[in-house]
Amino acid sequence: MNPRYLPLTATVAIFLIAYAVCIAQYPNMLSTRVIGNLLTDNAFLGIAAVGMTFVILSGGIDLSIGAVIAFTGVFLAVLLQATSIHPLVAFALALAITTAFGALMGAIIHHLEMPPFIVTLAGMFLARGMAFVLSIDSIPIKHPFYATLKGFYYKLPGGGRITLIGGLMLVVFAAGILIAHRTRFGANDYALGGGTATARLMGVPIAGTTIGIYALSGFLAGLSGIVFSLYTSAGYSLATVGVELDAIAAVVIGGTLLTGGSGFVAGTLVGILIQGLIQTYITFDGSLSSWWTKILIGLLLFAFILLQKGLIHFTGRRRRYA
Amino acid sequence: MQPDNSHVLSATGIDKIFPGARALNRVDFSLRRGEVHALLGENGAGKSTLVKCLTGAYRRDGGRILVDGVDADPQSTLEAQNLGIGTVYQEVNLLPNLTVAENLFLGRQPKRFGLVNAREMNRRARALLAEYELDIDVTAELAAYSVAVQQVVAIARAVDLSGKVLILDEPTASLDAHEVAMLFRIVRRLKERGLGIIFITHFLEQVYEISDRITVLRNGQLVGTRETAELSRRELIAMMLGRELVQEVAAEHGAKSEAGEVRFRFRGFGRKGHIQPFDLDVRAGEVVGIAGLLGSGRTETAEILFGAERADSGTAEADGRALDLTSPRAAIREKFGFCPEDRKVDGIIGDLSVRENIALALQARRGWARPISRSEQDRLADDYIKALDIRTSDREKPIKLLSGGNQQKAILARWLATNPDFLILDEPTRGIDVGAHAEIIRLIESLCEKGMSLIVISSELEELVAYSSRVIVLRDRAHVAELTGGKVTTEGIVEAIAAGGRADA
Amino acid sequence: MTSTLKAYALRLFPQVAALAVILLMVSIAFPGFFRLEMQNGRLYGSLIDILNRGAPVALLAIGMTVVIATKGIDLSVGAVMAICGAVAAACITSGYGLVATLLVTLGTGILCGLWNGILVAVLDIQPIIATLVLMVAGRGIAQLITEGAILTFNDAGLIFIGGGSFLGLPMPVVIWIAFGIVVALLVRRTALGMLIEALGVNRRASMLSGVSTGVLLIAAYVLSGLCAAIAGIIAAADIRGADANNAGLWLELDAILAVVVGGTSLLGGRFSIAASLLGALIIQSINTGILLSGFPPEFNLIIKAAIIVLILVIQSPRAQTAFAFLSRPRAGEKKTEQEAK
Amino acid sequence: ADMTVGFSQIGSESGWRAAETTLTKQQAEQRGIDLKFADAQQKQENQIKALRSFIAQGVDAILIAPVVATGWDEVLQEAKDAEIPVILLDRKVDASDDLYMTAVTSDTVHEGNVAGKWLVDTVAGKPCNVVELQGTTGSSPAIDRKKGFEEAIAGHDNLKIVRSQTGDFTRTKGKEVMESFLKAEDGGKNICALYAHNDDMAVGAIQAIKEAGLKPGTDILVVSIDAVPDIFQAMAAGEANATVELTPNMAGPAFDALDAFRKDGAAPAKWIQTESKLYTQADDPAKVYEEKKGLGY
Ligand SMILES: Nc1ncnc2c1ncn2[C@@H]1O[C@H](COP(=O)(O)OP(=O)(O)OP(=O)(O)O)[C@@H](O)[C@H]1O
Ligand SMILES: Nc1ncnc2c1ncn2[C@@H]1O[C@H](COP(=O)(O)OP(=O)(O)OP(=O)(O)O)[C@@H](O)[C@H]1O
Ligand SMILES: [Mg+2]
Ligand SMILES: [Mg+2]
Repeated sequence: MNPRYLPLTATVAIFLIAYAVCIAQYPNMLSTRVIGNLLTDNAFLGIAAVGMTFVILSGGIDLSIGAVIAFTGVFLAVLLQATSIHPLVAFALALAITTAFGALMGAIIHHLEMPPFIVTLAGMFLARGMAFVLSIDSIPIKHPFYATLKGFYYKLPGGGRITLIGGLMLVVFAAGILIAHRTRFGANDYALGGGTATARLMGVPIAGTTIGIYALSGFLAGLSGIVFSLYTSAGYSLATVGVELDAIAAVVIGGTLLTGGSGFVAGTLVGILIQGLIQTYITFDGSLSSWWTKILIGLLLFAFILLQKGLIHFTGRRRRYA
Repeated sequence: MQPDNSHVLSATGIDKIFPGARALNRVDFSLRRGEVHALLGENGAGKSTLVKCLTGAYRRDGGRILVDGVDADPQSTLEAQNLGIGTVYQEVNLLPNLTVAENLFLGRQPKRFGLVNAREMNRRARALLAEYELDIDVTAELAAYSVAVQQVVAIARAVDLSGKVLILDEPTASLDAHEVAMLFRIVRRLKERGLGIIFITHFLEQVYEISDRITVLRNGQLVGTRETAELSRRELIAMMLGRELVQEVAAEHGAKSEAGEVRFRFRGFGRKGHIQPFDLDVRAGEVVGIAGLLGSGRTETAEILFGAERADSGTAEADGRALDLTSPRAAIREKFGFCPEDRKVDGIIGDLSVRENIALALQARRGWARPISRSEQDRLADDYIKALDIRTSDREKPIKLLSGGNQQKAILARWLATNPDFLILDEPTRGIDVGAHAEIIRLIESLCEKGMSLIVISSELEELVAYSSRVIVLRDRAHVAELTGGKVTTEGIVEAIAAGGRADA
Repeated sequence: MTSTLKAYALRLFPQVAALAVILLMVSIAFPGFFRLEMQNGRLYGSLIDILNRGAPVALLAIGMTVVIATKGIDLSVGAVMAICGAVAAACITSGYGLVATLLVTLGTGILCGLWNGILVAVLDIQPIIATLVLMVAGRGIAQLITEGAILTFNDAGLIFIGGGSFLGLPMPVVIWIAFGIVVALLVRRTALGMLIEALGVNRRASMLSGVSTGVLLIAAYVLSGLCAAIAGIIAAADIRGADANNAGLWLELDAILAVVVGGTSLLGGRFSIAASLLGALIIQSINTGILLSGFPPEFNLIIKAAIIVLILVIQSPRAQTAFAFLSRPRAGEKKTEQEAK
Repeated sequence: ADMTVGFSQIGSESGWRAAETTLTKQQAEQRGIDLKFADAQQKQENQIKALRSFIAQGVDAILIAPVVATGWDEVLQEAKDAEIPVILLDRKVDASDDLYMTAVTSDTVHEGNVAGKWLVDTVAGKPCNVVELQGTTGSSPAIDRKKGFEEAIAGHDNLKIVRSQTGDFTRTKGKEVMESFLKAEDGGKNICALYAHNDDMAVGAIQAIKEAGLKPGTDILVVSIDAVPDIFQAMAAGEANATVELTPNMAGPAFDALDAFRKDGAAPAKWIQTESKLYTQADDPAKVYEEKKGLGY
């Protein structure tokens, strides 16, 4: 097997082993409900994490996504409450704004040569602040179209459902995989992660790619915000605090190097599922106090990383320093 | 200069100013169709800078560029590529994290239904590399291959990109004779097709073998452009250095002191998957050369001797005392030094100043609690900048801003500053100009006289022959022959390498 | 010597300028801003508040600077603050003396740093994810100690660390300034600074040059843990209780921001502790300024974001070169021409 | 255990909530209920996930302390479809009331109202500048407690809110913000009363007032909400004036309702309101402190 796929394979293997262990303890976890929930409940996180994967592959980071998701939700709620425009139009508007927002951050990062960490941190403050300014209340969305959208789902035998948003996440992942590995934009993304200076000398359009990457992340954060607003039928400025860290963790657990240039979009999906599994397991257990919950999540995170390292190490991946 | 139709590329009055240094001063340069034009000069003369200005990698501060007689102003390498200019930059070894095929076709991947057609891309990549007799897995990451393979890939990419002009900035530095011959065959073929080729190197033999015209730069200024056939070596060197070189290197031979006692003794030293166990004796005051083809395990030998890779078999002793070579730090404590081959990755600390780069190893050996005082560091840096003629405007300049050859000299200075007993040099003269080349060889000899033991790895056999008292020949990651005394000749080495047939591609 | 001093001044100029501009802006919005008076033997005023409230971030920024210089990052500092605050409160309420309490608490911080350091240096886990483990689990550990409640204490000695004063300055201010000076001297008067910078720029090349990269990496995280421990003690002493839920919450981001505003690159290498401390003061000035200005809290984040972006834009390499270009036209060129002759 | 109940708690962001968790666990234990506890770490998405997991596990009933009012329709509908009764604790939701069995909450607007009324009565017409320490921006208790307080002082022109900032419900921020209020209002001489959205912020602010050389409770009146033990200590020392109780025992009434429902199918009222009791210095704060100390605050 090509050693490039080793981290990915290791991650998938770990997920399957972990799931098997969970089922051994709680047979109920095999139900289609749990699987359906895993997709539905993590849909917004997964979609945002696809954007994060592209950003991290390029050697950057995007801390703004949690705030952008919240902003999108509040924006939609306020818009649908105050005007009578159709949600689809509102969606398009929201996506346009978040994409532009991402592109703006990308432009600042590229043209002012500022570190992504800080630019997107400021972006996070700004997006969350804008959400506050729009409304500090949580606003329900009562538009009938939302109900229609929620009515679309595929019922699995055993009571589980593949919902619209769960399906959308899978579609986004498929599109993400295609973009990453089957387009020039994707190749340029990896190239940036390998080294900006070298990529520039090799003729990669740095400016366009950087801006494109953050715009994509902004777009997907916006999409994730739409999904989140469907998920909760509301907009709330305090929602999804810290989601960026969950997304980063999913990306890294999925085998992508935070230094950029190496990893897979598909890995992120597994990373998301692993995190979802940890949470489901903890809820099924249901005996942990608040603090033990945190400690256990930390320990499981550590165990997964360690296991991944171990698997990769023992299957012998010799890599020259680059 | 008038635009001339026979010139595929011409540049007039190119200026480039860096903060604190003027790298190019009104340089004129022109390239004819179907010629190989050598661009020569000392380290830091401005060759790479000129290339980068021509290809839009740097924004020039003045001057005009014409491609096919038409004003062109490439703002980026991408635009230069679109103009038909393919370039192999010095140091830039492509993107290690992409596959070989992706590196070759980045930005121009074959598409099908709007998507990249990976199968087609890999097929073409294999076909392309076959021309260079390189049969490697093109779907593996580039980082998995040695510097030399990476260099060949970079060349293949640039050649494939160049419709009109091919620029090669020290492409042969990490290639051995076989690869160089192959590269030249390809260059000749391109030349027949009417391409203009700019060729930068410090190997004068290669210049005379392949080039039609020569342009020499010195201190960022144009010294002159001449027909190769009309320019003698002596004159050329004088043009480059601005003075006569006292003696030419390869001429002298035999100044090697017949060394004394065996000082360092390695028995059954090796590591699985890297290099087969070998025995090695090194006397005080001798140079042991290591020769072999690419990938034959020369660098592995060096790394294992220095503890950069831990040996899993064998013993090492000095003067009968067992040595601890389990890590570079341990090796340095035993007064070992190692000047690595890949200076960008293993050598320079890019953002730190020349001074700090020179003082680093010495400081590391003394430990953090005993800092080398600033004045002492300044003195150290100044001494070596002078002794090795490191061209830098200032010892506080970040080393990454130095020209390639001068970086190499600074790394050498780092190790000389630690005054080691046993020094391993992996391709020490790579990318170093004739003047400095002679200096370094003289330096190696004087180090020997002081009783230091050296291991030198080099692809330049003449050079190896010039200073080695013995040469170890490697093949397929094993030490296969040891040449001593009168057998230390270029022919002898080539014969020993060839003895088992060519190892691999 | 004067030339190094000059280089130093030049290095800190953007931060000092930014701080001055912000203080000026705040004083326009709130005229009494610069007023200082003595009260109960200690200085009292908004400027002192900035120094005092900035203490935790300033302390965290000291450790964070060194970690970032090694090309790492430490997300766990906020959680470590919570742990150490909890440990201090637990120790003092269960009857240990002040000295024992402090030693145990600092030891805890060091232990946390050691854990991070080993994950990064020995197990070779990416710093952001290695420290994420402790960031998530650490707050749980802190809550385990306090059982989710605020553990209050009344020990005068411990409270003095948060609320006492020394030479007219609040103790936290004295502590962070003193600690900053100690660490700055430690790294600059020994070779540590240079070795850390080398490690951060090129770990492999440093290793091949004999730098003990592993030990240095661990030491950097240990220092960061120690800083977090001190910050944790101060935060707890300030409110006379350990609030495991909120102590140090999101402060890691402020600390990183302080380091970056201080001009240290997140890509490792060159660092300046003094500049990071100025960065911490800049951030605290923004916070205090917002509180004094009387805007509704909905606007806090937007104001903060706008000011930070402004500062960073001014500090960005592009703006700097433009600035340098404007301020000394062609000076560099003449000099090199002379050199060439 | 004959009954399994899932409990989705918001998190453990404050002592009050820790007490609520402790009491819920105690109550469950006393009644022999197998309690499945899930901490959502302040995230609605985690609560929804927890609810779905409870449904997938097939628990007998669900308790939830919702982090926010909106966004529960779908998951509550799922619970209803699975015939699992849901009881809301401590906060209400913005959903049709046939989606849950009952809500055991206090009225947070009313709490603010009680605090405001107390202040109105106490200053008795004298002019008084009030500073307000808000809870976390956007959180529903912060919004409601602000609203209730403003309603209570409306029409009393002698009372004026001169400064209002968020203290994030924490002691540290409460202290920091109060420090700047004091600086901004002439060293505190302009301030006659402090209204804090929770006791923790009030405790922090009290320290700030003392450090500024003023007497909390006398120079500046302090009124806050929650009635956690520490504020009673301050009241006993004369440093705080009043607090409005928010009982952490929401689970008791909830389990009572559940038992009644399971025994004879009696549907409880849709809203079981807990008392918002006002405590002042007259209520023997030292004794209340002793009572409350052991409850896991
Ligand atoms: N980015 C930069 N900033 C400042 N100075 C630079 C920069 N790049 C190059 N220089 C300086 O410009 C001069 C010319 O460098 P250049 O790389 O062109 O030399 P070169 O002729 O290619 O040498 P070599 O043979 O060693 O590769 C050197 O003195 C170098 O220090
Ligand atoms: N032509 C080739 N095809 C495939 N792999 C190669 C080739 N040449 C070298 N390699 C690989 O590159 C790695 C580097 O080998 P090593 O660095 O020991 O070579 P070397 O003898 O030092 O050559 P160099 O002249 O590049 O220093 C080896 O693992 C080898 O397998
Ligand atoms: Mg060069
Ligand atoms: Mg080699």
